[in-house]
Amino acid sequence: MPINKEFKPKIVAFCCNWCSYAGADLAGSSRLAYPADVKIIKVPCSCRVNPMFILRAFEKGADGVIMCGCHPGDCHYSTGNYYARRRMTLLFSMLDYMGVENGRTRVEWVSAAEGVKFSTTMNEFVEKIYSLGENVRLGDLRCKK
Amino acid sequence: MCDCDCHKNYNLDTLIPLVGVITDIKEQTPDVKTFRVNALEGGKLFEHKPGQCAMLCAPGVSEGMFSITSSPTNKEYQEFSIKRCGQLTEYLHSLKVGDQITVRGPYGNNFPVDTELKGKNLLFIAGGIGLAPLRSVINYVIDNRQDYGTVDILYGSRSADDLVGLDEIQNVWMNTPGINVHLTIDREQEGWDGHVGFVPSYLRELEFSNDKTVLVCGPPIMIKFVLQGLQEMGFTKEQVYTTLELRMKCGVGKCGRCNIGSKYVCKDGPVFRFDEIDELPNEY
Amino acid sequence: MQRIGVFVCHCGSNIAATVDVKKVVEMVKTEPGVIHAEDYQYMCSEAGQAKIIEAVKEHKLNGLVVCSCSPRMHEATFRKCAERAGINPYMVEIANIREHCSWIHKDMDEATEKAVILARAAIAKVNLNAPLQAGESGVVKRALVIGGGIAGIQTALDIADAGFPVDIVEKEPSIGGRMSQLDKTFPTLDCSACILTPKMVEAAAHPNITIHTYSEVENVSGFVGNFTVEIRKKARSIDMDKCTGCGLCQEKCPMKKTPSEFNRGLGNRSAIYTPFAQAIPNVPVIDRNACLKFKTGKCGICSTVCAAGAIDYTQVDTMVTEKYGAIVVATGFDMIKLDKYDEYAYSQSKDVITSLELERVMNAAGPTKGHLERLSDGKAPKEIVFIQCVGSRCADGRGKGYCSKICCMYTAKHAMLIRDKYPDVNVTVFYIDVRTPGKNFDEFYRRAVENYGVNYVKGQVGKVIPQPDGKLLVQGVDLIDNKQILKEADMVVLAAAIEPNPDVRKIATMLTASIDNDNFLTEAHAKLRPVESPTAGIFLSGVCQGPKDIPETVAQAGAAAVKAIGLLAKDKLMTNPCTAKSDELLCNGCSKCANVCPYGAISYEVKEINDHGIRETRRVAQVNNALCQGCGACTVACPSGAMDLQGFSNRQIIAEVDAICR
Amino acid sequence: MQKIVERAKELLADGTVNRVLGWKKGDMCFNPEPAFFETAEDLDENFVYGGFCGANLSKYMIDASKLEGKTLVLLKPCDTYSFNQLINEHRVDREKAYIIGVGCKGKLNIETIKQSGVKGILNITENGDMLNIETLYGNTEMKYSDALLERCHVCKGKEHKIYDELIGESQDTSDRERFAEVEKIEKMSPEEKFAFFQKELSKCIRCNACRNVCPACSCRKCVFDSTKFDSSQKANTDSFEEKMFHIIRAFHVAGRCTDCGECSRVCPQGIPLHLFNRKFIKDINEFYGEYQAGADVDAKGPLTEYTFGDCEPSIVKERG
Amino acid sequence: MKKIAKSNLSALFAKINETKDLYVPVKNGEQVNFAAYSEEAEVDLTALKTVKSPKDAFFPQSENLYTCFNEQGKISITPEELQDKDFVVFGMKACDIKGIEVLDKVFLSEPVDSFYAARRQHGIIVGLACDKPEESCFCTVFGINPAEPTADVAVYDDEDFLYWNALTEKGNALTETLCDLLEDADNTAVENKKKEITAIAEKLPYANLSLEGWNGDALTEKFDSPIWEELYKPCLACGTCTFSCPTCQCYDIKDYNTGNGIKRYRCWDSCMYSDFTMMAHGNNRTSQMQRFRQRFMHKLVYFPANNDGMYSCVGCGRCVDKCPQNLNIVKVIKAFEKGGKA
Repeated sequence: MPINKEFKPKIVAFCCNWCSYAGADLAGSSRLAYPADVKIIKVPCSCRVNPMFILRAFEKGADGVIMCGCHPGDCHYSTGNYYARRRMTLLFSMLDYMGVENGRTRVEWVSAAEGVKFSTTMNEFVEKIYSLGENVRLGDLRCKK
Repeated sequence: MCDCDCHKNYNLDTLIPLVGVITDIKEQTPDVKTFRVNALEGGKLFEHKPGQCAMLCAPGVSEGMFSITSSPTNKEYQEFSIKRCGQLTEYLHSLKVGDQITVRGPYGNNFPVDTELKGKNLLFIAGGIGLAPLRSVINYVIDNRQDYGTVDILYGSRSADDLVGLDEIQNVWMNTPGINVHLTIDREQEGWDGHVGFVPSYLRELEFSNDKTVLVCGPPIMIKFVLQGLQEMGFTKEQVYTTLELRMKCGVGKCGRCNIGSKYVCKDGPVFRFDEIDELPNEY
Repeated sequence: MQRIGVFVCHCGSNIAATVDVKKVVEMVKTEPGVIHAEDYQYMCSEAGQAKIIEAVKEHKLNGLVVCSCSPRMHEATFRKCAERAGINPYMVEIANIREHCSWIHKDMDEATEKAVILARAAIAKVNLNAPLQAGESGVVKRALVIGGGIAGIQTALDIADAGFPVDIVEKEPSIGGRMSQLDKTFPTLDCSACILTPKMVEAAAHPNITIHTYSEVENVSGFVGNFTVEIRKKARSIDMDKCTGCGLCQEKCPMKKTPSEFNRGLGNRSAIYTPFAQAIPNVPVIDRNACLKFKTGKCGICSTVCAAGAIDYTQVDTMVTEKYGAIVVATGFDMIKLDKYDEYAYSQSKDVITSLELERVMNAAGPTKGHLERLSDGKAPKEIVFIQCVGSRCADGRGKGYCSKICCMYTAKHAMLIRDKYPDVNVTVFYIDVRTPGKNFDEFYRRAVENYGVNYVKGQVGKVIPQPDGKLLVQGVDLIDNKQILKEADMVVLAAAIEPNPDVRKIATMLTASIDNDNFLTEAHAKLRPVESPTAGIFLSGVCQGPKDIPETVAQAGAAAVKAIGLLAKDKLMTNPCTAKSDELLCNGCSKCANVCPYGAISYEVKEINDHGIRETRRVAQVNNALCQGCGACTVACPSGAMDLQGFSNRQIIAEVDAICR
Repeated sequence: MQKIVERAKELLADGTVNRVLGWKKGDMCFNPEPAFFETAEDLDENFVYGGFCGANLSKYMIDASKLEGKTLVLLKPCDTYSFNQLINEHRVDREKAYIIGVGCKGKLNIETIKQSGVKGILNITENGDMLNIETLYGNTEMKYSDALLERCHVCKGKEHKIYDELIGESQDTSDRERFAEVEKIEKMSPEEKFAFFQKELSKCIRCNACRNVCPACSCRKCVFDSTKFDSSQKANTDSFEEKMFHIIRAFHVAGRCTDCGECSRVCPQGIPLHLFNRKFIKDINEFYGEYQAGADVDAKGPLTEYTFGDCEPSIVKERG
Repeated sequence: MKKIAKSNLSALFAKINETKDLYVPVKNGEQVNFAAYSEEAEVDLTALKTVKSPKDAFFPQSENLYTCFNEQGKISITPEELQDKDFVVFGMKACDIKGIEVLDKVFLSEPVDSFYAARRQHGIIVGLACDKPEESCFCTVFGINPAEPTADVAVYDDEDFLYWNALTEKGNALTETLCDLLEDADNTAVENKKKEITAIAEKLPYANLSLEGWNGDALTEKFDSPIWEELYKPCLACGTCTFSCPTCQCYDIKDYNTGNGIKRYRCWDSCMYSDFTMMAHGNNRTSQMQRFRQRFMHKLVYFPANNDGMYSCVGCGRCVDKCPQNLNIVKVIKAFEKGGKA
């Protein structure tokens, strides 16, 4: 598939306040670069991420959505990411089932100490989205200018 | 585009709004502001008749129907008195002079100022923000004073601070010959030497003669007791008009929202005579 | 509708070197709700904050967006600043344009564009922010400790020493717990009673400690700082104030054949009894199931012999209701039941015993007065086999998946003590692994092997077969020599797994404390908050949280005490205002939210709801703000969207998504 | 059927129940409607229980639970799962229901009959394994088993999960693999999958019948009707909205859906909506262990539970 | 009278499609709905009733009204363009065409709805006589003749041919453009077909449904009847009946937020919904009974009251076929006939 040079993907990253957001901060203070296409939204816990938010992002023109949380067992709220994990597994499976490329969604567990992981994850994810190109299957045409 | 005539009404389709600009804001009570709206190029957005409404919309926020409170005799602008009570009105109250909104209308029928009301003695009864639709008629009547008989205005509110447009009432209406204004507030208040008590009870005290045509607007409970009072005083339902407005959505009697029985509030209303309301099924 | 001010920080050159700060200011000015935008060298400095305060006053702002470093750095700073400016601290949002932008991007255009988008998202959020108030709740300055073993006693002592009243609730007639049943303790071989008894006495004498023995927690309501607990004091049939503890009643009691719980059923006690000599309180109870007076109405000897007139057959259970600020759970453990391990012939032979039973056998106050003898025939054993990991580290689901942690050490202790006292007795230990992490632990184990000649065999025992001659045939494997072992033993000792006290599940439910599949109470964080339950105000002491030996238990008991003291020392608790909130009109009362709440913060109330004029009695969710920590799990579990999180509401997050994707 | 009427009359007469929730004869043999009966006469005259009584009555018990006294409700085996789930979610009051579990030998789908080319149906009579169909254009016949609802072909079994008493015999109707259709789609390429669902969902007219009939969709106010998520939609103005609605609806009932099949039964456009719910059920079974919503009234449900060792979302990719 | 061999229909469709938009009944899975013609589309003229009525050719389920941009506080409004290309709806049945007449009463009455009016002006209806009326049909009750679609062109399907009879100027004009494909025919086949249809129509189970008592004057009597309380109970409050109905014309006006403005659209709404035309102060009809009553009262009482006795039901029977719980307007009429309790 030819990669469109003009294509600037929109990528939404949901990060939990306690681990992944701090991991992203660490990536920042360690100057570990990743593409500017990634925009982070802070949530208290990965379990706050409603599937509705993810679909909403796609609707409004996001090309990829990634959710980061504490590693299983390390959730600040003990159990939040366990629920998030189940929810996202099912949601992603459903999107895949409906023919939406499964590379557009991802969950990664990033601790506050894993700045490097945060950065490499984002680099990988953005690269993947570039290779997939623009999201056409799950967007709302009215949002395209 | 084809050469058919279907585009004749293109810009007149009443579902397409006009952009209005707010040119003046009067803070009338702690929760009521009166907005003056002009077309972008100046002048009025459209002509209207007393009692008609318009749909004001803050794009992306919400849309709502408000009665036009200025009189059609005002050639420069239209006014809307809006009480803060929800998301849209909250937003409208945050607007400043120069801000834009969209307006579509005018919608609905009007008080029959040129027919049934002509030459009659008039009694206006309003409570709180209910003065807004009547104000349009009152000013119309003042501007065409010769066409009408006596005019009595009974207006009440929770407190003196909640009387909408007190300025105009005192400076204009009270100074117009042949117009009697009766103000009342619900509870005693320092600095208020006027009447204290609810509108319906003040109505009974005033002992109007029943040769008047009455225009009522206010909270449902007030209307109910006013109507009772009027009937006791010998008024018939055919003499009393009111306006129902909250039910409208499209404004043109098509969307089905305002349907009560075989009537559409947008088209057959919002102004109804009480005997007409009686014929409606009990669903409002 | 908000009036928002946007403040863009240069952070020296940290931000300004890669983000065109002036352009950001220009771009955000037209965003909905933005009244004012400006930039400054260091927004967090006094001068920067002064600018914010000034702008708030000048433009009547009610919402702030600060584009600066991570909120983890300065969110608190700017919230305080907002407060000083007279606006609600929760009307502030930070757009992280340093860590998430300027520091990781090189291209100025790209970074500037991203900074604008991040600012937009923050603005979109503030547009939907609502002022939030941190709630306050008082703290009852009294603690409850559930369980009167060494963990509970230590916790209670520490809290009491800090000056707070503590109540201990113990379901047995005496405090002391498992430790009181032990003979010696590893690795120093202290006499257990010698070190425990002084603690028990101290607790009993402490002016700040009230001990409710023979009592159980019946009901718990309330929340952190304000628990109300109902305690059932079971009828003791003895007037505690009158009893002198002379012991005559026990001596004269005709019903002496009741199995003694304290001796694990190996010995007997009377129907009126104190579990052991050092019992605290030293007041007996009447076992109404065993007592002749209660069974037949005839007898009453104890009453006759009691000079103090303390016997009261008419006593009934009484309820005590008390308020507490903090609750420490120290419910301890028990040995698992061995009915699933009948290959070891525990039910078939009296000479197959558990390690805890061995403790009693070895104890001078025990059923054999401390003589090591076979319980079947009283003969001295010559050959003893210890079997490790009975029901621990069990993969087949019969027992426990976890390691009981203490068995390796106490088995080494038993082996060593036996070899020391009875050098002619051969001791063989079958083990899977020997685990001895701990101060002086491995040295202790090596002494058992090297100095005392205990025979350690790596391998498992498949079967113990009682022989007609009374011996026990032990079939095992030696994994190192890779051969079958058949050994005739006189006695087999099983290191049975320990499990949390079975009552703990009931207690956890009352406390809405979370509990794992093995019935251990869950800690708030495995590493960082090991002695706190996720449920605020509930602390964990001892084995109820996981297997522990005595020193660890005591350490954790102290830690739990400190946490409880920290709570009790506060006059007011500030509650996090970013809590979940249920919209009663939308709530279905389906309980999905409560199912995922780790804090037990959601309860249900059946109440009359006025839904746009329709009055209906409905079951609706209520969030206790004092308990809710604001994770948001409930908001996603709620299908109707009735449950929302203040400060991170659905609409706010969606607004951020929209702003980013715009 | 007579037995049911007799028993219902007894229970009405002795005051055990105040009303009966069952099916009322239609003006055609194939269009009975759910109805409440309060008198013996009404039952005698109008009650019906037959092959076309496919409607799941358990959702009506939400409102009936608010009425005075008990309601006698007739539940087919599969309906009892829904009822259990509603008890679990505190939406119905067990104490307000007297449940008669009625036998089921599979329910008929008039649409299936029509789709086989039969037009102008005037009457349908059961004749052993066959249906005799009388139409405006002559008579024809069809095998009973060929006219069943989709759900009956993958029946969960004829055991009632909750009842006060049982009346009537059941007959096993399951003759298809429950997850066969789902598996077929899973094997498709992403393009084929997308095309398949696009084609099906583009038919959706957003009539909300699937939602309103669904016993799991018992919210007082659906998120798609409220302003809470800014997601209120009344029409699919963009192909995205068709998907959004159905994905979120399926997600909200995931772990709660008993696979009662009502959504597919009622869809006027014949969209196989069960394929969404069943996909979630299949995934839940595979990922978190077999789970049947409504089988156990006290179950917590897979989305409000977890284990440490749950699979990661990346399993979706790994599975291919 | 003209005719065309059915084997040649695709040429006819292609020809129409050259200059005009063409909507035909298209089969998708087991369902047939009107859709834009394309070569790949599986055109199905045998289906008696499409699931959705073809009213959305004139009154689409959702249509944009205007776009509103809000940039830096300046609002600009761009109204949606009106239909300005001719289009043909091929294969509408007599009942659906009558349905359009009902819509005309609403949308073409003052103030005229210009979006609808433009579509009416540019729409050419090719009506298809009903081949095999079904048990749920009761159009004859409303005086509709299924054999005589009052369209611009009436078409009859008889064995190998479609017979083509232009009835209006628009119809003639369309016929002109297709003269290469159509050949002259006599009336015999069509007359026979009409007789056949009429004969079946008389045998329909609902043919004798009586509308006695249902008119504009019956307002209070019907409104206050206790029968509604019984009837509404099984209703799911879904919109199946409304959205498949050829005459339901209620709509909601909604805004779609595009980030820097809104797209205002209107979409079908159902008076059965609890959030019917939802606005801040709630629904006007608060109980499901009221909403249920509204739908039938509107069709059988309110509409006739305002439109010289014309009912806004055309007896197409879609709601009879499609109601998930088997409720429908026929049962309502029958219930009142019997005075309640079925």
